[in-house]
Amino acid sequence: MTHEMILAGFGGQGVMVMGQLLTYAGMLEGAHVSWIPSYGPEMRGGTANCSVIISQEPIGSPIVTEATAVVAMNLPSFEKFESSLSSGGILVLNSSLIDRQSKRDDIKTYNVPANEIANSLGDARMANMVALGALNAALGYIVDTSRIMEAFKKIFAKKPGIIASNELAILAGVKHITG
Amino acid sequence: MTHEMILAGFGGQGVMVMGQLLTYAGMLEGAHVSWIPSYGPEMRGGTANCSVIISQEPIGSPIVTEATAVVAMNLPSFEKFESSLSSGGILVLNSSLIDRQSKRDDIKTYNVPANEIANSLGDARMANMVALGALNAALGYIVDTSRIMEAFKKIFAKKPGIIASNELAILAGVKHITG
Amino acid sequence: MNSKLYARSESLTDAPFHYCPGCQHGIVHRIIAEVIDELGVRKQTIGIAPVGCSVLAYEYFNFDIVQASHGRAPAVATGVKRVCPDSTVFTYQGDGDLASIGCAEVVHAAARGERITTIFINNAIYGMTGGQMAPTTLVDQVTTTSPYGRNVNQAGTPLCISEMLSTIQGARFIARVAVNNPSNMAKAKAAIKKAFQLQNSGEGFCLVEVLSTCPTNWGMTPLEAVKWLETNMIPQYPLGVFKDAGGE
Amino acid sequence: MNSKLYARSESLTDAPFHYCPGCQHGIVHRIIAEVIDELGVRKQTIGIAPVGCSVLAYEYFNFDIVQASHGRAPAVATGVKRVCPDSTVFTYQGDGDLASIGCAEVVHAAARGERITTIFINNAIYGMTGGQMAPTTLVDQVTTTSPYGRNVNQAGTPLCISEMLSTIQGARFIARVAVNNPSNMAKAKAAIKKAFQLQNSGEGFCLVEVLSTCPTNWGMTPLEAVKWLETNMIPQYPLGVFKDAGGE
Amino acid sequence: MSETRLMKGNEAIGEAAIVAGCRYYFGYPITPQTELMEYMAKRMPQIEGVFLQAESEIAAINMVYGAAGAGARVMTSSSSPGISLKAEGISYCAGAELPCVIVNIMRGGPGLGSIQPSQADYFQATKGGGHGDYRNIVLAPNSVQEMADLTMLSFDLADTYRNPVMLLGDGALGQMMEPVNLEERPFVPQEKSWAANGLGKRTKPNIINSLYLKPEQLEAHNIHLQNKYQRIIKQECRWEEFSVEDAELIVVSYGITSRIARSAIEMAKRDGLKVGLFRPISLWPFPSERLLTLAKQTRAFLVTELSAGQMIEDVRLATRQIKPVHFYGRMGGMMPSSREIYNQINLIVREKEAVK
Amino acid sequence: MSETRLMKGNEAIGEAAIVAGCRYYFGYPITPQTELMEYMAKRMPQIEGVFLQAESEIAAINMVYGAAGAGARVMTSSSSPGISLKAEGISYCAGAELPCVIVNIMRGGPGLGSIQPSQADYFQATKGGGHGDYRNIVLAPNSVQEMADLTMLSFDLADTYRNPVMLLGDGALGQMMEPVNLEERPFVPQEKSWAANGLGKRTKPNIINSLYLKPEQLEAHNIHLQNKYQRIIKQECRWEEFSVEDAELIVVSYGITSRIARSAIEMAKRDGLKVGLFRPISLWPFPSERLLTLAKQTRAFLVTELSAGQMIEDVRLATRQIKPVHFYGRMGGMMPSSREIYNQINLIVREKEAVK
Amino acid sequence: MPRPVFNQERCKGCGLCVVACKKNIIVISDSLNSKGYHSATCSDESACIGCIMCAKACPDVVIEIYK
Amino acid sequence: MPRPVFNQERCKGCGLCVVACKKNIIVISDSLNSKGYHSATCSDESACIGCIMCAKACPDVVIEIYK
Ligand SMILES: Cc1ncc(C[n+]2csc(CCOP(=O)(O)OP(=O)(O)O)c2C)c(N)n1
Ligand SMILES: Cc1ncc(C[n+]2csc(CCOP(=O)(O)OP(=O)(O)O)c2C)c(N)n1
Ligand code: SF4
Ligand code: SF4
Ligand code: SF4
Ligand code: SF4
Ligand code: SF4
Ligand code: SF4
Ligand SMILES: [Mg+2]
Ligand SMILES: [Mg+2]
Repeated sequence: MTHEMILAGFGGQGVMVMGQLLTYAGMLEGAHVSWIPSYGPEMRGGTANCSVIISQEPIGSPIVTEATAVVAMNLPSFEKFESSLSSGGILVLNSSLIDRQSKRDDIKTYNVPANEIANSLGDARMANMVALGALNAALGYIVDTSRIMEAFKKIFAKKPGIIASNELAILAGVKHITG
Repeated sequence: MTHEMILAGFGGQGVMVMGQLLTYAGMLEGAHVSWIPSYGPEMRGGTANCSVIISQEPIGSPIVTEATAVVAMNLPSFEKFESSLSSGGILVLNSSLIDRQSKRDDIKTYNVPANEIANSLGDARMANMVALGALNAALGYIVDTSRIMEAFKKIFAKKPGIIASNELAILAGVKHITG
Repeated sequence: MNSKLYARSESLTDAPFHYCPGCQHGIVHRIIAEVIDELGVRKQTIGIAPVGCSVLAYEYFNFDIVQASHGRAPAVATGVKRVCPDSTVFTYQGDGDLASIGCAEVVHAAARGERITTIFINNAIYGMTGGQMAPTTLVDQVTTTSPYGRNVNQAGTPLCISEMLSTIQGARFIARVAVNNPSNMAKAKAAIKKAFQLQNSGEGFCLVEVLSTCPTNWGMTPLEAVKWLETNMIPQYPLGVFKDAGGE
Repeated sequence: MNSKLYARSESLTDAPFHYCPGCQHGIVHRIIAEVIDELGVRKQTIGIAPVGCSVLAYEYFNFDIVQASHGRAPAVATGVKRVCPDSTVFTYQGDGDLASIGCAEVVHAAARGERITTIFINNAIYGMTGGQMAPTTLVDQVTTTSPYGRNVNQAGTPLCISEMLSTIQGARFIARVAVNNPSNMAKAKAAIKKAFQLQNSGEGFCLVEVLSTCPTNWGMTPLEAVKWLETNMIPQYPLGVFKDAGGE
Repeated sequence: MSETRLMKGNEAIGEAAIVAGCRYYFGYPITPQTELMEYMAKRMPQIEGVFLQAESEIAAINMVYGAAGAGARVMTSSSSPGISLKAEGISYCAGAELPCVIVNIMRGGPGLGSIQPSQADYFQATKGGGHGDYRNIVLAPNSVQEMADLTMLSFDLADTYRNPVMLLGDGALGQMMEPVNLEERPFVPQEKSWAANGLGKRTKPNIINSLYLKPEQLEAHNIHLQNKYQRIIKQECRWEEFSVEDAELIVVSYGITSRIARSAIEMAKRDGLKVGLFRPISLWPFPSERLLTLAKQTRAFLVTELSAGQMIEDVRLATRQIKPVHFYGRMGGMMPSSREIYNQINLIVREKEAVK
Repeated sequence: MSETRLMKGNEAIGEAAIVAGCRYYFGYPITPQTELMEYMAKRMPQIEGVFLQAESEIAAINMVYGAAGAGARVMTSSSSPGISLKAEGISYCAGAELPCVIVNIMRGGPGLGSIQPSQADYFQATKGGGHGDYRNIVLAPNSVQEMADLTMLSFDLADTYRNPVMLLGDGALGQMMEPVNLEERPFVPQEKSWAANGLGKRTKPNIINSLYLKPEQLEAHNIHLQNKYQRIIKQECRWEEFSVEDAELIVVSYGITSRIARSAIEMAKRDGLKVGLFRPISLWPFPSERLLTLAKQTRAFLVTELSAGQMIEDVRLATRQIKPVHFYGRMGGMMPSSREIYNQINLIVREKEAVK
Repeated sequence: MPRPVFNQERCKGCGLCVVACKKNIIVISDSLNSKGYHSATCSDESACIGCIMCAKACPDVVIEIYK
Repeated sequence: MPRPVFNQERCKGCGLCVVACKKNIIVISDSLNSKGYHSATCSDESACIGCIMCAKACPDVVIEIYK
């Protein structure tokens, strides 16, 4: 199985770190993984996105063009990447900021009010973690949630104070999907 | 017939101009001609030389390695280019500054006390013109002497005052050969 | 009711700037456009865009633009000006572009007394490439290539371009300005206007250094950035006219 | 009887210089060699040879030499010095090399306060390539690329490197000297010695500009050239110490 | 640190250089390689190495020249336009036979172009962007792990042959993160008796130089260089093959593109097509001999690059064109999908079938 | 001035440029091309043209970029190391499609090398010393007269295709004097509606640029360039042949070396050998098609260059190696004599005889 | 009566106009524009004195002042 | 007694030593050395005061002064 994902949002919404955590978690599970950011002109002020691949096979291009899953944290990202989803793919929408719905009927959409959930946990900046939890759950757990937390601890080794709250955010995202 | 000549001396002895005059004269006679200076490291302070080719056929390399004639205005030039003469070639030596003789017996040497002759005409700087006249005569007049003067007038158009004396120097060189 | 107290300059296109929120590149663009409008030289102006955040200047200015390679805008401007001696030619360059890689080109444009105007945006950092140290980065300032703060022993001290170029005879007018408040903005505009006017009257090389913010790479809000500029940059880079070689 | 009042320095090889008769490059070579001998640092010295008439410096100096590409000697010296921080590293550069193509490199070596010594031979011309205009060529001076005399409107005015570099904080010691007479020669040697001593005690960038003759390309006898230097170059390029940033 | 880490390609180069004993880095920022220099800015002070941001790419390569001349293991990096600026300096390093490592993380050109991945500097890297008859050893990784491995190899080859080595990646390899394992290796600093680092106990000065005023001497030096290059060609060709044995079509591709090609080939193999992959790892020396052998047993080649067609010339030269060499390239920062290449494979194979 | 004059090659280029309407020259001194810039320094002020000695080769090419962008006919010149420094700027000119003429009077390399004649910058000139997929038109004269003629042609081609043109000579051609005839030609300045010279009566600004941030756009621009290059390949191949019709061996050689080769061939023909000469005049586009035709009728080629073997790759590519391609080169400023090449011809022919 | 007009789609919510206005009548709105920025707007046009300070402070030329 | 020793083969006859010698005892000889230069020499060694001015003036390090 190969998961080819695009995670997109405004610069500042934390989509890069979201992708890195997922990639790291995949690596910890022993899968082939790759992460690559868009580093194009849209970086400044505009939208940012990254491609994440987690696969049982060696990875060809790290750049995802036909995605099995897309996370859109804002409207421009939704508009840009909706068409990149392959048939049967999964779309996680940050419904806090996106009031539209996909017109495609060959994909499965999950509306996650990520900002609101994060806000309710005390910090709107954790919306990305909510979305990450939701994505992983929506995909039927590409990685074990505990792996994400392990990755989190590695990447944010210097900020142990934020671990607990982010774990809650991830779990809230999972819960939003699993109900 | 192809004349491939090397004219060599100290920087300042005027071997470049000597070569250019001969080349120009050849051009005026409708021959194929080329002139090329050495522009190597020896330029500064050391010896200078140029290759002149005057030919009835199109010219290949402008750089002469097997010369039909060599003019050596000083000792280092003599030492450097004696061996470049092909068999049967002609060597014009400025005997004012070179007190040696070639040991080769397959060439023909003309000793020309160019500095002394020029001095006797009032200007030691015309030694090159003396040598030029001698060379042309020694080669049985590759060009008509008047062509050299025509060339001289073109090249030194801005210094008409020096024409007459230089003509004398050239003729003195011719005379030294023809006796 | 339809007349305007303040309207967008003709010398600006409609394209929205891509600059980060609060970045003062936009303010300087606006001032340049106003000056060119006021001098009535838009149709004879040729701008030289650098490599840096303002690389896309050609999308924003409503006159001819030549995009130059990194640092070489003064050389490109020289080529343009020699072909179009009656035009108004200016370069717009950042501190990486002008003070680092393009140092020789600006020194020699000044030495030639090249009749061009240079607007030099000193934001003490490489904006476009994501916040590396510039020659103008302050001592101890943290950037991505001076992560422990600019270390004098290792990376030297800030290069004061206006002071340096003022020693050059061919430099006609050199000033350093800031756009951090209305009064400085007025001075900035006056200096820039003068730098263009002198060019148009055939006098030598003119340069206006503008201290500018980079909220993004300084890691500050736009307002914090203005404050930081006032507290840290202006003391290191005093404002004023450094050279005005004219007799007037 | 065999002892010498004046003997060839150990820091010079036996090779005869290729310089033209009367060219002062040779005098400066001699002084540098003497200074290095006197400081006892020959075995730790690494010289950087430029592209210019002194490109063959590696044949004349009796210590390690790195031949650099045209103008980049200060960058090469930086690489060497960073690897060998306890060595004595100097560049020897002409005015084409340092003031023209290598302008950015010397400015930035100074700005970094790079612990190197630069000997800058200003002979107002490109010697090696046969007498073209240098940035330091005087106004109206005839060269092969200013055949009608250096035209201010077209080619600008002489670049005063010592004055310019003195504005840079990282520059520790900047002086301009000449070797046209015994007294100036003594001052030149003192300045060069100081520039090496400061380096060896770990202080910043030091540069000594030496006004020098190029009889060949100036079209003069060696003696005329010395006179011309006195009458024309020294007024344009005043001698003296321009910067001595030390406390002592 | 034999632990597996998730690193960007640019960072992996940096850490690998440090493992290989590199303690001197001189560079100038440019996207998409900047992370490498930023990594060095962080790491070098921690290990008493030297990180220096030069005033320009030209200054950087000349600092490298100086540091290499003084005997150090030294590196610089840049991306396409910055590498062009280094051309003269690289030619000097080659001429003076200075070991050094130059990294080019290629982006779209020509001119300012874009900052997206590209492979359009192949000619520049392998045929010499600078003047004169010289060659860099050019290594082309295709994964973050290989970015690290080939960086270490680069330093060794540079020292072994006293020659510049260029590590040729692209924006995608530089920016992407993959797991990477950086095994500590004992670094034995080589004695460089030729280095200009002060006479010390020597009596004969060491001279670093590429000037030979007499043409006879410069020709002799060039012959010496050419002999060295021949030795390198004999000893240092590197490549990877994938199911070429019975392939009727061999895709030739390097760097990031070779991964995409491999995915495409796997798709084609699932369809039963006989397709293989030949991936040059050393672009210079180019593994020509092996490719000629393969040419004799396959029916055609498909070269795919992120360029208008540059490596294809070396493939044509190597195979003596005894078999058709097809081409598929993307330019300006565009990357082909594996499906695109798969389609190309199909086109060629079907054409062949038609001819049969 | 249709009078025949004796001129140095360097000077002939200068005068020819002026005849062709060039009024802007930016350069930096370097042997062996300096006479060209010195000539311009003298002549330009006489005709109200602009001569400017730039502070460096980099500044010079960027001045050219500016002047060409403003619509002028403009030239720069240098020799090998200086051309390396122009690599980035040339790539920019190509990317922004600016017509300009760049002269390289080659000298020995690599590095500082020497100032003697060489042809070792062939790769740099024809495959692109700079980054990205671009091509210069490269013309290689072999006499002072042709220095002049091809200079004029260069300006026309540059304008016609909006492309940089490189005139590739060597130290010998630059330094030597030969008769040259410079016919005045009426110069009709071309209207360049794209030039950035001030809006004037236009309403839409003209932009000179090589940046295309979106890869789709940069790819489209590259495709546009490649199409142009294909057009140039079709229309602008130039070469000269000498007794190739029945030749059993064809010597391929350009520039100064082709003259020496021709002398050698004439010696060989006097011996009754069937030898011909193929001289590419345009090195890019390389006259491949014609060479392939010749490959079908001759028995072997001998490439001779002042390099370790660079053009030989294009000969191999062109001829698909259906016939053996031999090589004879000199390096570092050495020039072969015609006898040396004659000997090579004999060796090859005799070997062939032996095989017969 | 002077009236500031904000081209809200251009606004990046930097807040520089807010501090520039001596009348304190510029506020950053809650809603996001299509670029994701909270754009500035005038809370009380009637208080505007047409000093154009806001326009001059704005790096994005968002504001025009009508009279 | 001081004595200037000229390495005549190195001398280029530039004349700088001639003007440097306050004792006026250095002259340019008539004969050429192998490089073609008229080399300098001391016309009266006994008059030499060993001031080494000639040696310092010489660009070609031709002169050593023995004591
Ligand atoms: C030759 C070359 N080197 C490096 C770069 C990468 N680069 C782009 S912009 C830039 C620096 C920008 O900084 P600055 O000039 O200060 O402008 P700012 O973005 O701060 O306005 C650099 C190094 C390049 N494009 N070309
Ligand atoms: C890149 C490059 N450009 C140009 C040259 C040619 N060149 C050699 S020396 C020189 C200038 C020498 O003048 P200067 O630095 O003043 O030294 P001088 O000979 O006067 O002592 C030049 C331009 C070169 N070798 N390399
Ligand atoms: S990075 Fe800095 S300089 Fe560039 S646009 Fe953003 S704030 Fe302005
Ligand atoms: S050309 Fe000038 S600088 Fe060079 S050696 Fe001769 S006199 Fe000295
Ligand atoms: S014009 Fe003046 S008063 Fe009106 S909104 Fe702007 S700053 Fe405030
Ligand atoms: S200054 Fe301009 S961009 Fe900033 S908030 Fe005000 S209107 Fe918006
Ligand atoms: S040492 Fe003094 S006195 Fe003696 S020759 Fe030299 S200059 Fe004259
Ligand atoms: S100064 Fe030196 S080179 Fe000149 S004449 Fe005297 S001894 Fe000879
Ligand atoms: Mg900046
Ligand atoms: Mg000089």
